Amino acid sequence: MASEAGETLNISYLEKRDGGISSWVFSTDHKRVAILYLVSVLSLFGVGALLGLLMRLELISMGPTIMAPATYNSLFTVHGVIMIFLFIIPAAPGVLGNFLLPLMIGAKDVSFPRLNLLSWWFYLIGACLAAAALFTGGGPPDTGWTFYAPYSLRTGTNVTMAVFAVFVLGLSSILTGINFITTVHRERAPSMGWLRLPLFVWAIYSTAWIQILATPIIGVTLLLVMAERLFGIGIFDPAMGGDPILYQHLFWIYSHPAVYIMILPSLGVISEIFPVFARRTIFGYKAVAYSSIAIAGVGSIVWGHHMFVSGYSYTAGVIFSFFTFLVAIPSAIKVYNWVASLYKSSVVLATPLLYAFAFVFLFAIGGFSGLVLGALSVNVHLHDTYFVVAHFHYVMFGGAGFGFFAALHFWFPKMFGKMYREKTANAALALLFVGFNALYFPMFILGMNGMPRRYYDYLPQFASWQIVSIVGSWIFAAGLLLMFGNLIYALFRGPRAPANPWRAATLEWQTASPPPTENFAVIPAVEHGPYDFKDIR
Amino acid sequence: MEGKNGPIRETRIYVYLASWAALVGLTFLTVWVGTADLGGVAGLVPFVIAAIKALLVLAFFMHLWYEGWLLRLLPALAVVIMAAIVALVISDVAYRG
Amino acid sequence: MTAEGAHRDNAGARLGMWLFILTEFFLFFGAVVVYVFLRYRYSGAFSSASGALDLDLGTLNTLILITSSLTMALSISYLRRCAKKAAVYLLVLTFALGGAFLFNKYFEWGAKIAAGIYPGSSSISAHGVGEGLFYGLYFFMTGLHGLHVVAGMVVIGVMAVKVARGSVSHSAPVGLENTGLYWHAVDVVWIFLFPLFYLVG
Amino acid sequence: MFQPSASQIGAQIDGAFWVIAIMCAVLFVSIISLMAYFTVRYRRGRNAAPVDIEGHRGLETAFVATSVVIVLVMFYVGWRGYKALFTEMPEGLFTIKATARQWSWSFEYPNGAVSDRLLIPAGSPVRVDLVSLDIIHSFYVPAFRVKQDVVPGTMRYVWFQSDLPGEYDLFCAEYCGTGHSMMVSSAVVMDKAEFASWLEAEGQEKAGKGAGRLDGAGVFKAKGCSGCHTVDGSPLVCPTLKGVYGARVRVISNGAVKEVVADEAYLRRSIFEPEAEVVEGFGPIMPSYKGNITDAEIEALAAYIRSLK
Ligand code: HEA
Ligand code: HEA
Ligand code: HEC
Ligand code: CUA
Ligand SMILES: [Cu+2]
Repeated sequence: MASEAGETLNISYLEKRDGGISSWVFSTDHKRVAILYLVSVLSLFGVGALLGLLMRLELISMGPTIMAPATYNSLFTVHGVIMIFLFIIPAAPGVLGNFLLPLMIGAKDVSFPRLNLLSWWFYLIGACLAAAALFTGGGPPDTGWTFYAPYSLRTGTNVTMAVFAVFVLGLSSILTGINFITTVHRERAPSMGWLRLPLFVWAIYSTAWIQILATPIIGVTLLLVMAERLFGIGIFDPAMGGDPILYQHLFWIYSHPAVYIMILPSLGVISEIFPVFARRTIFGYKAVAYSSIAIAGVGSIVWGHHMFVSGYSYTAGVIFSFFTFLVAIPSAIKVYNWVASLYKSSVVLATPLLYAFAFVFLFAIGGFSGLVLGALSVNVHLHDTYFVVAHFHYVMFGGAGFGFFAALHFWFPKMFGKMYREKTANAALALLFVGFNALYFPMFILGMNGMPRRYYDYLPQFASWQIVSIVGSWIFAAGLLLMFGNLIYALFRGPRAPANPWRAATLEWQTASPPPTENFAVIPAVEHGPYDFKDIR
Repeated sequence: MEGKNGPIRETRIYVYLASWAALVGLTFLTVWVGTADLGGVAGLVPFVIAAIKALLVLAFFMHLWYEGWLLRLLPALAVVIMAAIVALVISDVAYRG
Repeated sequence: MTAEGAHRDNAGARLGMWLFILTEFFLFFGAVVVYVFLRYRYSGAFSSASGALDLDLGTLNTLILITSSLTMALSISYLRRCAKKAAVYLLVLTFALGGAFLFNKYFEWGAKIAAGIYPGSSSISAHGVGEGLFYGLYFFMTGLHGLHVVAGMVVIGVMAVKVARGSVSHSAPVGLENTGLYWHAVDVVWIFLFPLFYLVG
Repeated sequence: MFQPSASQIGAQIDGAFWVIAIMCAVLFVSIISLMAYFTVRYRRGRNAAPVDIEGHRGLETAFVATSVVIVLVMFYVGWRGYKALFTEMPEGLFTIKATARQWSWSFEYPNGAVSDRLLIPAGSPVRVDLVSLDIIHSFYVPAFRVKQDVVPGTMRYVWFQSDLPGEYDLFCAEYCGTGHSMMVSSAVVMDKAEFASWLEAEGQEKAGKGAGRLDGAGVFKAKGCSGCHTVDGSPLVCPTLKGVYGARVRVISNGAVKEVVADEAYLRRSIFEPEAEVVEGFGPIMPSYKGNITDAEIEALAAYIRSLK
């Protein structure tokens, strides 16, 4: 028995050979499910990014450039739906959560491995339905990713199927959430107390709560939209006495918390990276851990800040603005504590840390612009302008996206057992960083000058900044290609990575790279906190 | 710590029967209250009764009475969040000018 | 210890089930938000529309579901005591009560539809906007609940077979216990739907 | 960086913006420079022996406390202008009714004058009542810093005062379908006297026309037909109306394709029940004008469309 176990342990989860593709798409191994997510999520990111590039290209000159207005409208709708529901929401839990959570808490797998696989299948079905929506019915939806009623009830495009696709993706997200909460409660290694959990686990745990508590609301909202379109029950339709603002409430009750589904895991990633490369413990572990819960909690009562000019009540506006400002505080705590963790440290400037720095820079700009938008009277001017577009690309891409890239560079050696070229990765980061700011910073200025979003065409005064932004998108594209190229090259040609290349202290580094199917030979004993580097300085 | 592993403690059959009887009784009560004209806050009474009935089901049929803190916390958490959301939505409808 | 089923975590399974039930509650809660919002605006229309629903049938259905919860709970009790046969009979009874509930609903809906009260009908606008919305929501929420009853019945049917075959037994009752939890949750939802629609002042 | 504000509330909103933006900028610069400083000061080569500082209660409390103060200031600063916009509108303002539809605006004055641009007098506050005929649009004049969604089924309003004569862009800021980016008009602030004479002339013209014959081209603009239909032969999302009259048109009616002759009755049907016969190749998005258009206006439109050869 012992020798047999020893033998399987030499075989990594990647190499375990038992029958081609079906050993992947029907695998219940959390690490394989994570790779399934990685491949599907990145493919869809590629598609969404290409659409973004096309949109930019259309705006290179005034008037029609390369497409008709209806095409442009479908483009930003599909871009938004892909980036939100098919890329950034599933990316962090699906890839990082699945791969790391059991490893980090010293478990063999998640609590419900088969459910886990099922949630990937739901993801796949949702993606297929979304793709089908482009070619059936009245063609690709043109409502914006927000599906605002009553336009979404009237348009002839295939909103019904797109909405159903999002519903199925919601199911996938819920199953992941249920799995992770149960896993954190039930599968921790015996000596893994709550306050020894890595901060990424805290972040994923909080995320999972949002996933299960908020997602059902969008589920029922989308069912209502379908019922409206199919049977005309009238709830959101002013012509029948319904209220379109009610739709907005329901949509944002989910979709604001959803932005924290996107960002929380990335905040967790950064909380892992900082101490490892500062070679010292994190400053204020408890504050960082509990602030994740606080973001999840307060984040569920601020949704109305998307509706300041929707025509809802003045009272509601004031209350929602107030809570919106409160929710910035837990984020602030995290940023302060990261910076404080560099004090009296011993900084190793490795690639993951550089990506983490970029994250802090971009997320702070994004977060601060969120505060500007949260201020009532300022929002009246800036709502639905390019300022908002800039804000959410900074937080979603500069924040959540760069956090994901940082995570890829941090855990790449663990996931694939290969090392990438740090120099190339750093060069890619430089391109990404410059490109990103050139691409999105001009949008702040456009917005301040009143350029509305979702505009196929624009007035002459906006032209120059649009051009800067478009050139930025090309620099950015070059950076992305270089970054992914470097990683893909390393996947096949990179040198072998050791078990613990960064000399980190969390459990996932205590097993081989890549980890064996069983994760650990014996369930590890946890003798110290996650950021105790005393023995491995 | 958070709920014992293994099967939970046995619920006596008479507890089930008593809960059932209470639920039936409350159903008739709520119909009576709902159709009688009590005025004032009467509109809320059926919901108070519904909450009591739900608690009975949760506590005995669903065994929460015998569970650890974590599972008992869940419905409480749900109620708090739901109340907050409803309050915020009402802060809109009730004050539309 | 390597095989997947080798370690069985009952408390984990229960926690997972409870989390799932929580999401079900929030699903219906979303519709309740709609209800609260619209009732606030159309309180008069809501109460007059509610008056037109069949209270007797609604009450009967409430009693049926409550009773089915009892038979469900008893079935688990008997299974625990190794009374396999009684457990199966009680499951069949639960299934039948679920069927009776749907049967009544079918008649209730049928009567409304025959009277021209359904979303998109030509005569519903004659009832005024508030009432139209009330019925729209009524059909949506009871329909969604009905789907959950159907799903519950399917699972109960499967469980009855599994208990009869012995793959769910007194030593491994988790499957049945979780089915029970789900069924009771469907009952709890109805306990709230009943006053929401049938007992509006 | 801002286009200068041309309204009174605009100045206040810009003020709030800069207060918040500068607070953010200061925080941002301090955080980033501190991060950079620590990175350089404590880099591996210079400080090989890190110290494990687990936290500092006083410092952490101070972080939270100052953050709370900062965000509360921001909240308050932002609130003031919103309060002015939504609760401090003076009574009895000069009121203009703005009607939004896919994809055009029209503005109606108390004396019956109608315009597709918003003309207002400088130096006195005006109120604009907002109604939508179809879906949600949003009234947005960046130079005034005001925006308000126009929600069908209810009436919303905005109010503002501009002291700076000039012509400013007016946008639809809520996505409303294919023509969203074309739903652009302008707000013209006029000298008071100039405005008064324009208003009077326009009102009289309208009254005079009401008695006599309507100008079809005017109705075509005022009713928003021009928001969708061109008259120069280039179809956009909607068929062009050039040369329609008398032509044979393939339409889809109850799911079946048939051919009809575009006579006056057809025009009428198109305007009253556009969804009954939908021109092949186009979506059923034209709103019904039933109850929203007079017989005289229809006749004027028909004459106008007939003239579009
Ligand atoms: C990852 C996603 C993400 C994240 C994390 C956030 C975070 C925040 N967002 Fe954002 N937001 C979006 C995604 C996100 N948002 C999207 C997608 C939209 C548009 C949707 C659409 O309409 O299509 C949007 C729109 C949006 C609006 C509506 C704009 C409009 O349409 O009018 C508002 C308004 O309040 C807002 C506010 C905020 C605030 C206050 C935060 C805060 O949580 C930010 C907190 C962070 C910081 C404050 C920075 C870090 C802190 C420090 C550096 C320390 C110092 C700080 C202090 C002392 C305060 N967001
Ligand atoms: C995570 C979310 C995310 C991300 C990453 C992006 C990425 C990009 N987005 Fe964004 N965007 C949204 C989410 C996101 N977007 C949302 C939610 C909306 C709102 C939609 C709505 O209004 O409804 C929006 C809207 C939006 C608009 C506004 C449209 C309008 O209002 O008129 C624009 C305009 O330029 C834009 C541009 C871009 C660009 C240029 C990128 C670029 O960063 C893309 C960069 C990509 C490339 C440069 C391509 C090259 C790279 C590859 C092909 C990668 C190869 C892939 C692999 C190897 C895997 N997006
Ligand atoms: C929201 C956009 C919109 C507006 C506003 C609009 N229309 Fe249309 N109209 C359409 C579309 C789309 C069609 C083609 C589909 C159809 O027949 O319904 C159409 C079709 C027509 C036709 C038939 C054209 C043909 O080629 O046979 C006529 C005539 C017409 N409209 C007249 C008008 C008039 C007059 C007005 C204003 C009073 C008006 N429309 C306003 C969108 C619009
Ligand atoms: Cu009207 Cu956008
Ligand atoms: Cu938000």
